[in-house]
Amino acid sequence: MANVLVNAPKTAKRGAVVEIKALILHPMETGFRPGTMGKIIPRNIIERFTATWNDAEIFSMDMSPAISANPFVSFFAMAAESGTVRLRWTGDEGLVVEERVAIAVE
Amino acid sequence: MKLLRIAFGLVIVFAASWAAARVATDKRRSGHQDMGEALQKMQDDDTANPGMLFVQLGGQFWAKAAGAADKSCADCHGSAATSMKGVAARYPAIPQGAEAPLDLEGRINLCRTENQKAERLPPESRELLALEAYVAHQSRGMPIAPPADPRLGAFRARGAEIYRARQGQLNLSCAICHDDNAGKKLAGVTIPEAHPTGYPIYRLEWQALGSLKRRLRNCLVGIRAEAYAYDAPEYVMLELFLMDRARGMTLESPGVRP
Amino acid sequence: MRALLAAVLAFLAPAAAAQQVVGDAIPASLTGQPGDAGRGRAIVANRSVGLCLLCHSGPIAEERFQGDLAPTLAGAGSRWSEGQLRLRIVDGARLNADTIMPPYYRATGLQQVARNFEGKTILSAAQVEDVVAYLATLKD
Amino acid sequence: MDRRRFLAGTAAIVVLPFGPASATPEAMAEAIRKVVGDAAVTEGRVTLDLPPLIENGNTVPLVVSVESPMTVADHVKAIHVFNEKNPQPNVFSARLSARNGKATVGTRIKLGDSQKIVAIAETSDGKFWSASADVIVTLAACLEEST
Repeated sequence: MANVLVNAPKTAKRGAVVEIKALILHPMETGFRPGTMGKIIPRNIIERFTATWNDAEIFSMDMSPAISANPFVSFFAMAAESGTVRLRWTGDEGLVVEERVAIAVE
Repeated sequence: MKLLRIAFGLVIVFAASWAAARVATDKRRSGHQDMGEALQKMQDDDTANPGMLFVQLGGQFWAKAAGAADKSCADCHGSAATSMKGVAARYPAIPQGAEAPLDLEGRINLCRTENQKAERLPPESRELLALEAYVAHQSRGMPIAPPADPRLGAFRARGAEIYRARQGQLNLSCAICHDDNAGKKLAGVTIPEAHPTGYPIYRLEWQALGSLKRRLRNCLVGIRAEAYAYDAPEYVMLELFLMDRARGMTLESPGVRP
Repeated sequence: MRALLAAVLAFLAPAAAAQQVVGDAIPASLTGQPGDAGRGRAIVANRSVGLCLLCHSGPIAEERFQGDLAPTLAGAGSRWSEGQLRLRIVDGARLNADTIMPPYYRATGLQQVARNFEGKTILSAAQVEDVVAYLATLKD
Repeated sequence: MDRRRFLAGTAAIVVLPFGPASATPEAMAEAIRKVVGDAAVTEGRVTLDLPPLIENGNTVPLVVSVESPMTVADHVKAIHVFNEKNPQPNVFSARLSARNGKATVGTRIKLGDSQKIVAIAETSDGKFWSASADVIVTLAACLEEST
């Protein structure tokens, strides 16, 4: 069960700068850590987070194993027109998680 | 009816002022107060508190049918916002028809086996923690209020005994650190007063949500004592004592702790 | 009665001769040999062997975040003789039943000890001597 | 490595967010060079907000803000964060544009030990700006065994 928490305003004034915050449940296993019996736990991280607003990319972040477990990302966006913000996390073990939020611009 | 409402209003006002007066003289500290500003903010902002991921997940499990009875929690309990409000603030308690107290996770598992006809959820499993977080979250902001059930007394007294007993190769008790030396530094870490105000907690050390039981096991391992089995009654008795010791303090679940 | 005797003997056996308490001290080395102050310093500094700096502070500058539950180790060698230090490390409870100082060289009379530490002392006799030797060098 | 051992002595391997491998100030400098090339990096315009002392290195909140009008003509294109002691010097690289309105990015990072963190911003005119901060990670005391 993919589990994400996205916080963005439902409405915004045209031209306003709004904050978008996102949390995702993910271990961000570094690949440097020995587990039980001293065997290295294989790396399993989110490599990339992208955000689009009506399909135009507005933000991206390449992540390293130094990003904490259950990654948190916050960034800002200019509310130019009403539409859908699509957040996408991709990474190891074929991970693809997507979440959409609608923001109405008045 | 109107009179009743006024009376009720007055009771609320009195209760609030009584609580405020109590808080003013209450020297007890939640672990929240011992954290740096950055971690306090992480807990206080629902959109930044990683424990909220589990609360959300718990809400999904709450609505999902399980077991041979094919029933969800919601099928019997309806909206948790009303049916579960205050429950975490008064647990552990003795369920109807039972003899011994159960903690919240024990109560959830009892519901699974009795009503859902489902398997018990394993200790520290994601589903159990998520459900526990979801239920506990419904009592956030409420004062911890252990029930007056006189049958709990003996269990609570045993919990107090365990709390004060020296244990392990290091021959320390819970009380030595968390009563006698709380606020001092163990290595670089401020020793908290050990009030279970935020469980289940998102502990940064764990990088995950965990139960009070897990935390108690950490302490036992720290003093090189043999941790009780996961289903041992000692944890429930300790929790009964600790919740009584924290009576009146505000429930913060899901808490964030280092 | 025999069981009690056996238990008493078991308690005394490992270092019966060496743990002779005189006043508030154990004057003789537990091993019959003097300890090594250099090794003792390393034990004190190590948070999973000596554990000392979790509760005490001490003049070990490279170890940050020292504890403040117990008195500083600085000057310990001026305050106590080697024999006094030895008893306080071996089993401080013999001087003060309420002490929070763990018994570093006693494996009996403890409750609920973790299986992997059962029957073992926190430090070996030789390690206790090394720590005594190091603390004795900490003069004001 | 010794720094974060624990009371019961069994958790040294689990406590560290990373194993014994470690980046160095040189590796960080090299990673920065890969991003900025031969361009000069000027200190300023960037604010790196990190708690100076954190109780646990597993989750250290960090916010990078860059002074910029964030217009099409003049905006921040990228924000990169580096560290000197984790196994790898790169922490993250974020891409921004005028669409962001505000050049502020927040996340949480792992720090295996107390160390210096560097943030570098690339502006649309091809210039690089930076800020750095030192974070002290408190040593943990009572931790759990490996489970």
